[in-house]
Amino acid sequence: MTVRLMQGNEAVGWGAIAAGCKFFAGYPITPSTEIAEMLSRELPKVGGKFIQMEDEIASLAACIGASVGGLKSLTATSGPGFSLMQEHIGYAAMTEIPVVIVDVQRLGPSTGQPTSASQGDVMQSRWGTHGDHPMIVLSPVSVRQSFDLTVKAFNFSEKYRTPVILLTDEVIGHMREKIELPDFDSVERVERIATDVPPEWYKPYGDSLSDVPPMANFGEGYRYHITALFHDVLGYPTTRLDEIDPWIERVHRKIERNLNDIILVEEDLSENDKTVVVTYGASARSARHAVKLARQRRTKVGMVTLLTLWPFAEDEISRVAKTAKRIIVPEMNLGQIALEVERVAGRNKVVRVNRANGEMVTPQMILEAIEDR
Amino acid sequence: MTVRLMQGNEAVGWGAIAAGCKFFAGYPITPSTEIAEMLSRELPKVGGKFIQMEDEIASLAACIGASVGGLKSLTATSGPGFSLMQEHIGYAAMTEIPVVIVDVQRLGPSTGQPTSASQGDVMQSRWGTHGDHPMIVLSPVSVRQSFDLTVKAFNFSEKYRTPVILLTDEVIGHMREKIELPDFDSVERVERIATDVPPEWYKPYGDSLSDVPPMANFGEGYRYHITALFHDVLGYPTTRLDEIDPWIERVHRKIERNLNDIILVEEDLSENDKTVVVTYGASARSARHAVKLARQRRTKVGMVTLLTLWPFAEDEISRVAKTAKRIIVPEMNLGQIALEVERVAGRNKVVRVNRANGEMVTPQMILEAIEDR
Amino acid sequence: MATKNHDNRMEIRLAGEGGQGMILAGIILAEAAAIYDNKNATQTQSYGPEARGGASKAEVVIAQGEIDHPEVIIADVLVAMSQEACDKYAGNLKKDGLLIVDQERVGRVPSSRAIKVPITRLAQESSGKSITANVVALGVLVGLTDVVSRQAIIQAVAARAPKGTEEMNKAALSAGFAAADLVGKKRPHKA
Amino acid sequence: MATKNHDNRMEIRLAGEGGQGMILAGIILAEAAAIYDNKNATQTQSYGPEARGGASKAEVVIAQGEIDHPEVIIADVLVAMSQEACDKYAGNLKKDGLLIVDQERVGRVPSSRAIKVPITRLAQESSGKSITANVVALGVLVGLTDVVSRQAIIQAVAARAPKGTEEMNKAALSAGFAAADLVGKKRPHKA
Amino acid sequence: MSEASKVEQPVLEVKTTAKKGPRGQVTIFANWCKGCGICVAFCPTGVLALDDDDHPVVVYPEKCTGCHWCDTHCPDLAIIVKKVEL
Amino acid sequence: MSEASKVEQPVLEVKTTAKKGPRGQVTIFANWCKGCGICVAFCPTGVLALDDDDHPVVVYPEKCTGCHWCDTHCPDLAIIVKKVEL
Amino acid sequence: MPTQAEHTEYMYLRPTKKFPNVWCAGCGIGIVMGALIRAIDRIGLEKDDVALVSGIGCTGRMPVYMDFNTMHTTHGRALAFATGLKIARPTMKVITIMGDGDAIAIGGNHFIHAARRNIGITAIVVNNSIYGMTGGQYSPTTPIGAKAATAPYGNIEPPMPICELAKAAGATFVARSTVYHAVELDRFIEQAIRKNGFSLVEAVSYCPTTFGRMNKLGSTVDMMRQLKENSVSASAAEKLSPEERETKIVRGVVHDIEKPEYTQLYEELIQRVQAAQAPKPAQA
Amino acid sequence: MPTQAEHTEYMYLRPTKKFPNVWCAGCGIGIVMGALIRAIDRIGLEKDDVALVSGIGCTGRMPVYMDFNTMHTTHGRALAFATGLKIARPTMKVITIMGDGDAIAIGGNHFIHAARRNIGITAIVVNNSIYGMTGGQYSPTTPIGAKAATAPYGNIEPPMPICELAKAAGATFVARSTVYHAVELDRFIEQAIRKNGFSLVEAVSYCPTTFGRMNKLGSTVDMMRQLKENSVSASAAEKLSPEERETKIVRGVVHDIEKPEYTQLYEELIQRVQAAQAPKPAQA
Ligand SMILES: Cc1ncc(C[n+]2csc(CCOP(=O)(O)OP(=O)(O)O)c2C)c(N)n1
Ligand SMILES: Cc1ncc(C[n+]2csc(CCOP(=O)(O)OP(=O)(O)O)c2C)c(N)n1
Ligand code: SF4
Ligand code: SF4
Ligand code: SF4
Ligand code: SF4
Ligand code: SF4
Ligand code: SF4
Ligand SMILES: [Mg+2]
Ligand SMILES: [Mg+2]
Repeated sequence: MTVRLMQGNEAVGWGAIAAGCKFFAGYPITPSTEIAEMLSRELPKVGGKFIQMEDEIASLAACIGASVGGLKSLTATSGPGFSLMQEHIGYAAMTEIPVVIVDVQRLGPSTGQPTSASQGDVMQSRWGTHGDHPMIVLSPVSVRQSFDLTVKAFNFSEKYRTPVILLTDEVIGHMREKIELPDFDSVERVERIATDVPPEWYKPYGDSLSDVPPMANFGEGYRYHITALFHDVLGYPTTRLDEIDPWIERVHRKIERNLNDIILVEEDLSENDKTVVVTYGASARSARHAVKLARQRRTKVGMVTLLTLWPFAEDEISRVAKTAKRIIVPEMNLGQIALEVERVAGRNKVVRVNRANGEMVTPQMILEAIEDR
Repeated sequence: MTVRLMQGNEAVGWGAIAAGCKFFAGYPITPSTEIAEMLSRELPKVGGKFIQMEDEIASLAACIGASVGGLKSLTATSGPGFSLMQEHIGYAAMTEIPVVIVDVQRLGPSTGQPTSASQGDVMQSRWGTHGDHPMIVLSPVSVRQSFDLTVKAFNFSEKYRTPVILLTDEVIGHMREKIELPDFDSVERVERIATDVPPEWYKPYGDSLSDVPPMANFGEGYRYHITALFHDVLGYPTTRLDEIDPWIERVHRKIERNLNDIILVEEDLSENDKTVVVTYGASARSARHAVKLARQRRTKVGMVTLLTLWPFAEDEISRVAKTAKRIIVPEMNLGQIALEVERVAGRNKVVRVNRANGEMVTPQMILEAIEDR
Repeated sequence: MATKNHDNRMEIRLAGEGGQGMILAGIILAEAAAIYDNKNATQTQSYGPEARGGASKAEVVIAQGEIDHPEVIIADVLVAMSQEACDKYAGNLKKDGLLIVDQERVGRVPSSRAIKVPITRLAQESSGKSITANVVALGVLVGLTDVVSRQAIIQAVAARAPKGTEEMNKAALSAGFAAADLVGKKRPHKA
Repeated sequence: MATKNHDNRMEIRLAGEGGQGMILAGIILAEAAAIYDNKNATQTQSYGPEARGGASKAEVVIAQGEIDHPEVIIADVLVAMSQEACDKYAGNLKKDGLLIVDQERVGRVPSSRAIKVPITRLAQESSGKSITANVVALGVLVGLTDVVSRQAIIQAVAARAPKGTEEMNKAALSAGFAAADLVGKKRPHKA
Repeated sequence: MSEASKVEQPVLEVKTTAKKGPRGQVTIFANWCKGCGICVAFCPTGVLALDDDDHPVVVYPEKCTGCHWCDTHCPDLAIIVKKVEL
Repeated sequence: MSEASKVEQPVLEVKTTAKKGPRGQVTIFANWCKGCGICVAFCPTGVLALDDDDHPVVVYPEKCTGCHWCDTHCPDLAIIVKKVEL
Repeated sequence: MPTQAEHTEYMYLRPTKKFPNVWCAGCGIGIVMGALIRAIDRIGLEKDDVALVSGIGCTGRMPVYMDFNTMHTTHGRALAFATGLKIARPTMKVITIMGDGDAIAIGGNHFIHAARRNIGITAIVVNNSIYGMTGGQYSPTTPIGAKAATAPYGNIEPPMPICELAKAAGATFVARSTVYHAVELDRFIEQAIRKNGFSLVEAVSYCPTTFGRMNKLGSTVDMMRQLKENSVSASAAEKLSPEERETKIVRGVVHDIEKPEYTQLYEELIQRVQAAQAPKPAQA
Repeated sequence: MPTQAEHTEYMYLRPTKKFPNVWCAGCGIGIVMGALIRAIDRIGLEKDDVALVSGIGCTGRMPVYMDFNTMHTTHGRALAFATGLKIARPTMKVITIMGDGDAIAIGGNHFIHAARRNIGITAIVVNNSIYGMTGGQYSPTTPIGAKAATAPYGNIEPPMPICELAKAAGATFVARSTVYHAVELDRFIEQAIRKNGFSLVEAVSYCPTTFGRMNKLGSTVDMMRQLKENSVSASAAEKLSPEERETKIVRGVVHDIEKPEYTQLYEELIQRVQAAQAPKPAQA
């Protein structure tokens, strides 16, 4: 493919197409709408389907329904719509139906400032719905990564039968950058695990050697039941503790046992960095800038970029914390991932650099934190 | 008043009446419905109004609308409905409109197990809506506290112009306990601060010596604008950083400067407790039981019961962590407040005791953790 | 778990099928303790797996002092009004705990020490309505254990009886007391 | 902040009113750099406070190497197409940065070194349409600075010109180049 | 599948003037029956009655016209009526 | 406040056969006007025209009938018409 | 003696899901289930080609018993889930099963928009005028004056006319019957499923456990009798005075028109787009 | 020369909120604002007794300019907020200002339920057939075949008839006009505000910036002209064939009935309950 200048949001759309997405349901909202707009144009070309639903609740519902029907499905939204989607994020987690949700973060709370950027939904992406369940959340740093991580999001969602959130932001979503899209046929695509037993034997929620049971699509001969009540291996409602406990354990295990696969970080560390910047999303751009400047000034500083925000890179940050004396966490919010860094690395080591007014954290702010010993 | 046996949910209803609540809008959901039912019966008697809305989104919206009209307002729900309310929790925070939201936690995620108990919404109550804003969340341990903390919730919400969440659970909500309701006239009631300037001078979002500007009710001569866009002191939309930044700072300050007032904890500590149980809600009942048993066995153990979950009792737990070697955190979830305890006290000190299948953490489980040195 | 209970904690479980009024019985028992005997009491409940019908269970904890854990940890007394309830909960009864079953509904009992009373039949006979079985059960329970005073349970039943059913419920309660007296006092051993 | 920029980083800000096409100009400039000059480029933008109209601003960062922070930190070049834009952004220009203004729309300039070009008038004169002012501005900018090659901007403008407007836009660009040549090369000093 | 069908107002085939002998054979599955009594109350020919336990029993099998009211209305699918060809 | 009022189909008072002299006095507030041209296009008597800058100006004040079309339709409340009593 | 296995309805029940069902004795929801099965059986659909999608409520528990592709979603959102499923599988018969609260209270918006789009889904609303599952709070179809757990002094909100709402929003087939008229009901459901477009059947039912008890309406049998007595067929209704008609449940097909179905239009759109994209064949 | 301060409309604008407004040149929303002010002025309401509640969208920006009690809520929920406010202040005239997306897409459920309850709120829907604020995506009122940012191949979804929906759901006053017919519009708004019950005015408008541009409908002036030409009064519509009528915007009062208003019924309920509670006076 040729070199192009492209917005992050558009790259998400192409990532979806490359991953095999065939369904998009959404409701327009700034600053995510370009994703819907490009897919309304591109999906029919590949035989996919686009629908604008009556609201965000219905949008995610339709995506889950389409996924059950066998189509890889995407929705995209921003803060207010993301809040409305919380109930169905939990539904997808509970019923283990693959679906990808993009949240292009804008300045909140509430209506806030629709055209301004933010990283204010980091904690919400993990904890926004009621009850306990694991969640995979990816966050791109560039337009190219918007493409790559969208593909990853689909792959994780199919591989682990789980909703996956792509948490991007207004800066990355609206920014134009040079990108050379790969040949889509060369992109690694994970398809959901099909069952190989006859219908009478099929257990939609169990009986698999791995923690991820094969998923049959509706209409393909495997008639089964889906419910977000606690259910047994056949999918039927249950109140038996000996059926509830294994479900909870398995659903956590399927993520926890695969942290190596799921947790994506970029480390730019040298052996005894006393100062390390832990960063993600748009702020990582400023952080890189600051780190390069600091290094030009011969300040030793390391950097860890989290591409997977959740599950949190506990091991990686623990490791960094062993040698680092100061960990700088710049965020376009009032300190969210910093909470986890503090938890894992110790509160006294963490230096928060926050800006929550819609503007990017500047390299200067981070540089000052790096050099302020 | 006479001694009665009463459910926690009913006590919440009486607490609302005692606090001067005159409006309830809600949508039925197990295990919260008793609150709606009792208020549909009791509110008209005191000239208050009850309405069942078409869903939970509308319920909280109606409460906010009624609050703007001058009525203290309440809604009550559980997990699925609480997820749907997230957008409007952010709205109330952004517009600084007092309102009280009760979440009677049930087992999630998703539909989960409607009649089973849980403490699974602790993180959601803090982080469920998009964007950054502070949040006050109270959690009762008994039927009597269901009454008392409901009154507190109303008082905080009026005093600080903020939504307040009463996070109770199926155990406390449905449990019947002996209670002697106080004379409602003797209950401390905080009313919203009225403005004392003439209408032309009124600034709904600023110009007050305290961080909480006086709030005028619609229809009383102060015509002003309310929006959840970032707004200036008059309430008009703004994109100016020099108006956004002060708003963010003030809204955080109004909570942060008043932590002494807002953070309610019960400490049962002696000087050199090496083991301390940090607990809240229904689990606190089991914890107390276990602590008493342990003390009977001459095991030294302290206990801190958090009545205010958010803002988190950082100072109190820091203080405890100075002497305690082990902090035990029992929860009916997979570890939520434990994250904060770990962050504040250090990860290595914290022993989590979790149960997320709808059953209470047993005293036995906690006792084992206490005695397992 | 060891039940060195604080303050003479008594844990009672009332279990049966939906519609037998076991939850109401639990409430009345707790009210007897809390309001009329001036003790402390907590009452909790659980519903069957499905929306309607199925198993139903009430738990009452009674103590002189404060009650912390509000649910039954290991029961001092189990009243089982159905075979399913008996099968399910008999295991969670103290070694020296008291098991009361409705003789005609519970065929198999796990221990010969179980007290069998034809509760539903007594209800029918005493009050003319089998739906007062829950009140008969309370009579048997209180008659055998004194978890609350007889006076307290009489008052509590009277206070809860719908208009016009006062006499009927009183008769049922008395029938329960009488049955208990017949069996002879047999209080569970308290630690 | 100090702008010891990596890899010859150039920061350009194009500002004006909604409807003047400054964002499109930014995109074209970035495309010239990224696609035709094979450098790296990022383009960002912001809208005015209100839904429609008001101020509008595009930022382009161009560098040989990777671009980290994608927004202008302190501009090397500012093109201001309105007085408001000039007032607002002139302060965020390097000491030796280049300020280009539309002579007829910007009366007050903060420094005598500002380059005044009658951009909108040149658009009207060269192409017959004042809406090509953004392309004229690109011509002036590139003509004066070589942030991208003339060849690249010619290709980029051509690629973006709607069918039937190719000639018009080409003329506008040439008019910009010509104006720049007239002013004389005056590149901002690079660190 | 998409052809529109006409609106037919169905007519229940209830003929209470029974011909000789039964035309339907009724079976009640006690394990599914919840004893609501609907079948008993509405059987046009009084085939069924409630027993002491409030469960339906077939008391006049010969009166059954095979009208299918009972099995069509049993909320628990606990009755089967088989047409008996005469 | 709650009395129901009848449905009246309003009739625009547009009489293009102008009497002598204006019956309306038109003022345009340039600071509010966005130059959409609606007033110019629809003024029944051609009182207004767009200037070079695409802003409306009163070119034939004497033709104004005071019909209020323009100020009723200006989306920016940028025109005022005053009836002039003759 | 016949065995249950010979029962038509039984052929469509899940062998792995145990009866008796969750509903209270005599609850009308089970009658609707029977009617639905008979309708599907008469049409002769393959089980694999049928999906049942429900929301939360007593009614929402219906699909689990039946041997189709079944999905119990969230409260009020069945039609939104069903919309995605139908678009993914246009040839599948997608049927939503909803309570009155589910369909019209929290789900009202999805209801009117599914109707507007005329997407080929059949919606069956079991209208018992109450929130059954949560214990009898008033619903948007509770009659004025009726008591409910949250209307202890009698409901003051006018009920929503479900069929008229669907019609106004754009549904192409709309019918109403009651569980007393189970045969009529299955005919209407059959017609609805056969319809190529959004179709609605309102099945008027009752809830003895909550609504019946709170309004002292007697036993299940009494409530069945009330359905019989309080309803009239559309043709009979025409002969009534408007005031009389107001008090009656009018049974019949309310609306039946032809209009292009959504998923078919979308398939056409795809073909159109793909055709425009295809390289033009070289001229002969 | 007259000053702006003499303008009737100006008397109702906020002295502290600066004009010009946010809307694009020629946008019809401003015309509706003028009509609303004239209606309120004619009725002679006190400013303190009027509340304007809007959702999110270009239309939602209207209240901020006007000197009443004004509340800009969330997208789609204006009527739910307004319901609480109206119940808290039954004597206040509560008016909601919503776009078509706001009122009928995400807000459709609150719309039908406010209508069903017949709560005394006036809903003004500015129907420009598009999501203006987010840049021209299709809305539930976009005509079939029209292009939109998310319908690049033409919209395939039938539009929702707003007035008919409100009527079916229970509104007591329903009318439709266009921004070209600004005088008629203010008359309808006046009638709607005077109504004691839920009243709706659909103000058909246009969005030159998005819908107009994408569908090549010309300038603002052209779009105004289209409104003039494509609409007919209700009486004129009766003379058209059904096919002709289909293509027209029919202006007029669609529905106007009397029915008890919700907040009044609730006040009566309170009186009833409190009377029953009051200790009976000793017998004389
Ligand atoms: C978001 C959400 N809100 C509320 C509930 C609680 N809830 C469960 S079922 C139900 C209503 C049931 O009424 P209906 O839909 O009429 O069904 P029925 O039980 O009467 O068949 C409610 C309110 C829920 N599960 N989810
Ligand atoms: C929950 C939520 N979803 C989406 C949006 C984004 N949004 C803002 S306005 C709007 C639609 C505007 O259309 P309409 O209501 O017709 O008003 P108009 O701008 O056309 O006047 C949308 C989708 C939002 N603010 N909140
Ligand atoms: S209708 Fe069915 S459930 Fe009811 S009594 Fe008859 S067989 Fe039993
Ligand atoms: S089929 Fe059933 S209802 Fe009909 S006559 Fe026989 S038993 Fe009675
Ligand atoms: S209608 Fe108003 S805004 Fe438009 S040109 Fe005329 S005065 Fe200006
Ligand atoms: S009032 Fe306005 S529209 Fe009417 S004639 Fe005068 S200028 Fe023209
Ligand atoms: S509660 Fe009502 S609706 Fe639910 S199963 Fe029982 S009778 Fe049926
Ligand atoms: S975008 Fe459209 S609706 Fe919004 S202000 Fe501009 S013209 Fe009006
Ligand atoms: Mg119902
Ligand atoms: Mg619109």
